[in-house]
Amino acid sequence: MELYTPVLALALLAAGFAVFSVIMSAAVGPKRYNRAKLDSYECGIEPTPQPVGGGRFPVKYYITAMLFIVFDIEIIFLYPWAVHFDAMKFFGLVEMVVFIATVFVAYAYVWRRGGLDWD
Amino acid sequence: MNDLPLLTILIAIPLVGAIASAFLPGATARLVGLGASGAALVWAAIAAFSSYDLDGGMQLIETHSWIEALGVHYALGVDGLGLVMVLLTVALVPIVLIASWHEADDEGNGGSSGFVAWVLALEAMSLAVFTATDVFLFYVVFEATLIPAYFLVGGFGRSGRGRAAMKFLIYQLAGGLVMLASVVGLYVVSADAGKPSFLISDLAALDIDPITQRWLFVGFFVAFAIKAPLFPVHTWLADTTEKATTGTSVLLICVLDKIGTFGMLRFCLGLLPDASQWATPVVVVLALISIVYGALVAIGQDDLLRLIGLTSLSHFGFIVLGIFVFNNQGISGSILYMVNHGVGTAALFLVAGYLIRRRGTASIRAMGGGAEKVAPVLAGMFLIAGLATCGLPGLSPFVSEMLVIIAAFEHAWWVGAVAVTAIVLAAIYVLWAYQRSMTGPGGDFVGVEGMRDLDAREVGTLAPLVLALLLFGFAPMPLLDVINPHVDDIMTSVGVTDGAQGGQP
Amino acid sequence: MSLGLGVLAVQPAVADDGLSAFGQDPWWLILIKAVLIFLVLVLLTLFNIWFERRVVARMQHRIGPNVNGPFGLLQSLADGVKLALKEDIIPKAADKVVFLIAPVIATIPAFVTFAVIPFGPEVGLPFTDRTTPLQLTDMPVAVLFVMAIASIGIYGIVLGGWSSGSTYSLLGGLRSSAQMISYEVAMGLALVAVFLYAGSMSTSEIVAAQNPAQEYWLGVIPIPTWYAVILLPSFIIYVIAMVGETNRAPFDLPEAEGELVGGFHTEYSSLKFALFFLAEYINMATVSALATTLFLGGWHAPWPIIQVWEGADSGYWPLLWFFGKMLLFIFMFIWLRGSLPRLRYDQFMAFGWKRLIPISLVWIIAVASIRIITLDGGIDRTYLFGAAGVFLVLFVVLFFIGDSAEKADAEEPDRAVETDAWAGGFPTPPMPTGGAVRGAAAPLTFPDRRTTVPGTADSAAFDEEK
Amino acid sequence: MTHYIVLSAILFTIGCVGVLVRRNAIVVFMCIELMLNASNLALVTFAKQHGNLDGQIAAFFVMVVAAAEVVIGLAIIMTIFRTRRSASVDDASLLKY
Amino acid sequence: MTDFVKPVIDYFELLPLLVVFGVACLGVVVEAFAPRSARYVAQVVLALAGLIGALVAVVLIGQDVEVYADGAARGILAVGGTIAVDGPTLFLWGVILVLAVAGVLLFAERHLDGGVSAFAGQAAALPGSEAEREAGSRGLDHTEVYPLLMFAVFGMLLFPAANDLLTMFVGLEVLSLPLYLLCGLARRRRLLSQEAALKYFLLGAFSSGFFLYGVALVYGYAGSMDFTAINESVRNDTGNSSLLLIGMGLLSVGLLFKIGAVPFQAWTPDVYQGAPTPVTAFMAAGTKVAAFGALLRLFYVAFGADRWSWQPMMWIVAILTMIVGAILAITQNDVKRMLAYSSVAHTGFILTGFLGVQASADLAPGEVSALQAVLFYLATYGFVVLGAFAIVSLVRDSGGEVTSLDRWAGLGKESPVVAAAFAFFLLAMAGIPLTSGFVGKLAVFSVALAAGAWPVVVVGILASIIAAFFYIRVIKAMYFDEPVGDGPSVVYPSVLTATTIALGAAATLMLGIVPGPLLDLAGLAGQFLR
Repeated sequence: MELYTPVLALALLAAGFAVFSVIMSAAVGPKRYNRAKLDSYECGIEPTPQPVGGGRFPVKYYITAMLFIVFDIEIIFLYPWAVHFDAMKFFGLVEMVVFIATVFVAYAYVWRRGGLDWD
Repeated sequence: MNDLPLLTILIAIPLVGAIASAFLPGATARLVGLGASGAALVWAAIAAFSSYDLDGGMQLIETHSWIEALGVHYALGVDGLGLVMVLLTVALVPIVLIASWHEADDEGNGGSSGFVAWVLALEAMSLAVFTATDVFLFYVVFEATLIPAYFLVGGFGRSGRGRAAMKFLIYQLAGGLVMLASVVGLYVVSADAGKPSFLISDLAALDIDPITQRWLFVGFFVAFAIKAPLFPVHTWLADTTEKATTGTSVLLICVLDKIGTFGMLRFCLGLLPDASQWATPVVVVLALISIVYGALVAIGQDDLLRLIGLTSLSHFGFIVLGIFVFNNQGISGSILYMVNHGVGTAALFLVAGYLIRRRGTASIRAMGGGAEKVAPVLAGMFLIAGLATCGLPGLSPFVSEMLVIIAAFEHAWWVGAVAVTAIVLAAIYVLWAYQRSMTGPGGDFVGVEGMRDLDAREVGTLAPLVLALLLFGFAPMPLLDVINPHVDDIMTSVGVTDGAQGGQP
Repeated sequence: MSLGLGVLAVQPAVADDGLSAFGQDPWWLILIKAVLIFLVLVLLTLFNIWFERRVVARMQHRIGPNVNGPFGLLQSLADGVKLALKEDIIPKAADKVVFLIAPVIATIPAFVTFAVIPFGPEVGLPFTDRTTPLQLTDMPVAVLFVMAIASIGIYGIVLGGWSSGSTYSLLGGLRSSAQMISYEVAMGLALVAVFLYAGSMSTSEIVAAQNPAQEYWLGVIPIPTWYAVILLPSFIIYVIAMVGETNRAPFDLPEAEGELVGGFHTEYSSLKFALFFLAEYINMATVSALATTLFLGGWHAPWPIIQVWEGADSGYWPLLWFFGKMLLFIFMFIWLRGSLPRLRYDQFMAFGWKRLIPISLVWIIAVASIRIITLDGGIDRTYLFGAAGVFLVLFVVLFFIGDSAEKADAEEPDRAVETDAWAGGFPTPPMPTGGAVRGAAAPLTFPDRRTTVPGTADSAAFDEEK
Repeated sequence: MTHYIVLSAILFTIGCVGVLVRRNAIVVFMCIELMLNASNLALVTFAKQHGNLDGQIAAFFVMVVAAAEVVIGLAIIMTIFRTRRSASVDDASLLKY
Repeated sequence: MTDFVKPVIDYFELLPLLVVFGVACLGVVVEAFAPRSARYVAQVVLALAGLIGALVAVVLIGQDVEVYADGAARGILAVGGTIAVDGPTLFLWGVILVLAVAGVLLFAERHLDGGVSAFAGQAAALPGSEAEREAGSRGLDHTEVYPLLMFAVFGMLLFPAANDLLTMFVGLEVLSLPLYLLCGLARRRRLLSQEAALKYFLLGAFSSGFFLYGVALVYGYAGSMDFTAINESVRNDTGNSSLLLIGMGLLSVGLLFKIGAVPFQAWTPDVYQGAPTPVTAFMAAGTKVAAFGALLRLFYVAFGADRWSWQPMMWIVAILTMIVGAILAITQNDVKRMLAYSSVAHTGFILTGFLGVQASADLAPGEVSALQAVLFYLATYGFVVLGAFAIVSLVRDSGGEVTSLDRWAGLGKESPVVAAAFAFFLLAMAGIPLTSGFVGKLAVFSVALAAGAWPVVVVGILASIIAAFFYIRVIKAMYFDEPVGDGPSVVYPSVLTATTIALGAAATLMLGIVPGPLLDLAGLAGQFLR
């Protein structure tokens, strides 16, 4: 655990700084608000009304998120494998090739189905 | 001849006939069906006369392992009880087929070929039930009879039959499932004893402790009581007979319901004697209620078919009473009663069926009488069958009824006394029904098929039945010879001997 | 001064003892280190901003900021103060709480990741007899830690974009998150090869593993040991991914001024905006520091120096090498910004998903195979370099054959368009490719069976079509 | 050690209650993920306690499974959402007894 | 750091798993690279070939397994004890693979709906939108369903074979996840289908969360995931027994959910109704078999020594399941829902068998063991339910399948063969003799009774009676009721569905008349390998 204590120290320091900055900016800056200032910025025209919760956005982003999750997990498995690769030698290689090939199948499918195209 | 699997062939004949007729056009199917049932009759007669030995005990035995993992055998055999039931079955089916010759012509559900096929299937299953000597096999065919019966009731007959069929099947299935518990229980008991088996002979050898016996008994008895039927689980009976064709009713009441009483003898008394004696008081009371209640309700019926159905309730009360009073007269009387009731009620149903077909209604009140003059043969047959039902001396039911009543008195005077009242009530419902439907000035017979007398085919179906009624009324000995050895076997197994040797009329 | 510190230096940290050197510091030392790192990062950011402006200005034949302080070094500080004095606006449409928290969330991880970056070997502290590594802490999963914490930073951006309640912000936030996660995959895959060779995920051990006793070919040419050389593809992928990860040009799509005004921070002003800015520059420093650590031998002196100067790897000198290498990367960032135009978003995503990832996967398998061969002995490293060269060529080829292959990849056109114009016995005019033209007359349709809703009455029509 | 277990139990309970009381499919889904992660915490803690790695390995697998679940769950919720423009589980009520 | 020991992977014994998985991956590749027109045929052939190949492998393995303790158990523990390829596993594998073959046949059916399959042309297209119409009119088809099915089959194979908690969890998820998706892919009534998928998914994920926490707690108790080791701990009563009890409870939540036992049955009717009928058929059959396999192994092998802790709970669950399933089935007016509740009731019956005697020491020679009875029941039930749902897919009107019971009236006249087959399956479910359902029921009741669970058996009998009512109601509607309106029409299927129905009917009849061989096979499977 001692290995993580310094991280905490640094994090607290950073957090202190960030919070301080946020408070400072509120406290120090001038306050001359008007309605136009408080509107969302939209190049000077009347802002488009926003639905609650930020509205909807393209499905593409979801697909990217899903793909990311899949690949990130794959990486999670690659790391311990890589670290201990020297111990596993050929067995490790074969197993990982199988693993990567399996993921590659899904990857190829997504690619062919246009899952990677951003339009 | 003894090397042949006689009973298997006997079961196979109607089964093959059923399958064949299912795929044939109506007219051909009828002929094939009649041929098959006739063949079964002949085959049964040959088998009985050539190979059955009057000494009693299980005969014509066939045993093959069926499901080894469960200790199930395909085992057939007949004893005195089984034989008479088999003969009754094979005798009634051709009669029913002839009687219902045109019955199913205009119906859906496969028409005549469907009807014939189901009837033959029912025959095959019933024969299997009466010959099974393995509990599992018995149970299988016991339940299997329901399917043809269900389609017979639901497929042919008066409107509202679908509901009636469903009621019928639910009742019967419920009973069957309750019995399943006991069947499984028997198996477990035998497994605990070290030899899991379903063979009746193996099971009879078991020494089951009384408490278990009682539980198993309840299971079997409930199923058989529903089948029989016995008060208070009889309510399917009247609905079914009302809606079904009379041919179907004959098969149901005269053959199928006998399985109930047959089962009581075979399983309740045969396998669970202690529990049977334990249950006697309750069963006797139930039987008495059935006798009286059935008769009383029958009196109040307007529907002829319902009336006949309810008389059967009364009669089954007699049969059960005979079985559970535990003496030789009672039991042999009961077995005899099973045969006689089969013959008598069959005749009554068929006659009633002819009458209803002519009048276009089953309501006694709507018939308005008068048929006596137009159709004397019909009326006569009705009268004979009716009187047989109420136990007129000289007709066969009288013998069996007397045997049971004597046995009842022997058991306890009040039991006999209550049973006797049924004779009076029976006279009321038969004669009153006859009076209202046949005698009197008569109305106009317009708008119906036409009130005419019985034709040759119809008389042909009734004649053998009436003859049998008369024959067994005066000379029941041939039957008793077959029955009595079996009765002795049962009494020995139950462990009650009253010394008396068979029932003498 | 620096020479004196060098005298005070004790033995350089020995790598084999694993992480035993860490976790020994007393609380005050931890505090000092933390504060130092904090200060360094803040100062580095100020410096980097100035550096960027100057360099870009030079590239564009301008001078850049040169008024405040020597060479205009204090320009960034002045900007910071100016920002602090600006009006703090929270838009009406914003989700107030999240809007305030977002910059904080973006900032903290940026600082924290530096906790595991090794700046130098174990050194003696002045005025005490205590030794301590020039690194706040280390752990067996240090690199994973960096990636994990860095991902938290993404939340800051996404939440900032979302909570602003403005279309531009939202799109910017989404884009940045999509882009960061896309390139994180490539980055993660690039690191696998490093771990495979180093046999560890601890930063200090990776640094140690890159600097074994030097060997030579023919006694003269040094055999390279830095992973930037022996794992060149990984290095290249990492560098590309790191630019994508930090939202820097040419991958600065989330804040693309031309389309999104300012991206996720459009609505931010005052110090909150400064925090985002700070976070971005620290992240830049972080990925540079990580690249240095993982691929350029960390704080070790570059090759020729150690030959001529034995003490270059001891004492506080490594700080110099470390920051030097790091600034190299920073310069590269600036250089890229100065020279490359911004990518289109679809190009950018396609590059990440369709090029970097498959190449990384293939490369990992190749690396593993090579490793097996070397471990089982018998193969000289010469061959290894040959193989690396082949892969490099392959990499380049793959890089350029992209488009033609991509066309073939597209789903084959749906058959309804070109099939059976005469189905059913009467002609159906084909639709103009690309659909009806806007403003043109409505396309001609015939009320034939094929245009009705399928499945109800026209199953017969289907049969014909089959 | 016990603290971690207690924490994981609390997290699990929060997730569980969340599933039962929340009506938004996404939130329900997040609560389920919370349950999975609570399990992960417990697994890792027990691994530490027993001194073997089974629990940690299990945590890895759980992450994979959770990821797969996220992918599939999001896909399903998305389709429903796109159809009905609402992610409330109460609105999905075509299937009744 | 401990030295790395290369695990022994018994490739031969795992062949069925590997084949199915390989084919699933290959299916994805086909999906990615084959032209659209070729996909359907390629996928179907591939899936069938893979399943049959796996089936052959199962048979080969079955002939060549090690036998322990005089045939009491056989097989090996593969991959370092994580997968048990023993008698029961092989039996279940065989059953699942056969059911899966039938499932593929149903999936491949394109004759019923005017030349397209039962699956949505384009799942991503909004229901009722132009895109959907277009997808429909172009005859698009999701051939992804075959790889998904194969992945589900892979999970089903892994689930009952898992010999440690982690593998079991993975199997559970691999089996569930594709099914969640498949449920949402119906071509007709998309909204219903999507809703079913959502419900199934949310509840399924919820229950797997419970399962997982149970895994964690039991691991905390025993310090190992391995069933044998857990059994050892339970036997020696080391560790904190409250952890064990809670863990056991949570694990059973997950498993009982999958088998659809009360009180975790709520998803069953919705999902069965909403899912495309081929999926329902496959799922109802396969999932139940696999999940019961896992339940048996977990409780017999890992918690066998602690029988007295879980037995009362299972008694109650079995009783409730039977009663609730039977009673709610009566109130249904939709054939699919009715079958769903009936499947709940059947779960109860199988659980009854699960409560039976297992230890071979307590069995008379030749007596049926609980495992044997349950395995047999599962096999028979799988075929029945598959056939029944296959028939449901045939009865249609212009709007797709007709599942409302009223509309089934008069089916016996419209199509006697189909009605007869359906009636036959219903009778088998009701447990009428001469069908496999009867033998199964007899077997489970007898083992439960032998174990002294007579109250459960009594309830079982009662539930059977109630259940008989609604089965017969359907038969009555088909044969004796007058059709409403113009009535349903039966679309005669291609050879694919016909084969499935015939297979189901033949199996049901054969197992009803000569159940001996299969019972012997189940008996031969012996005990679980510990």
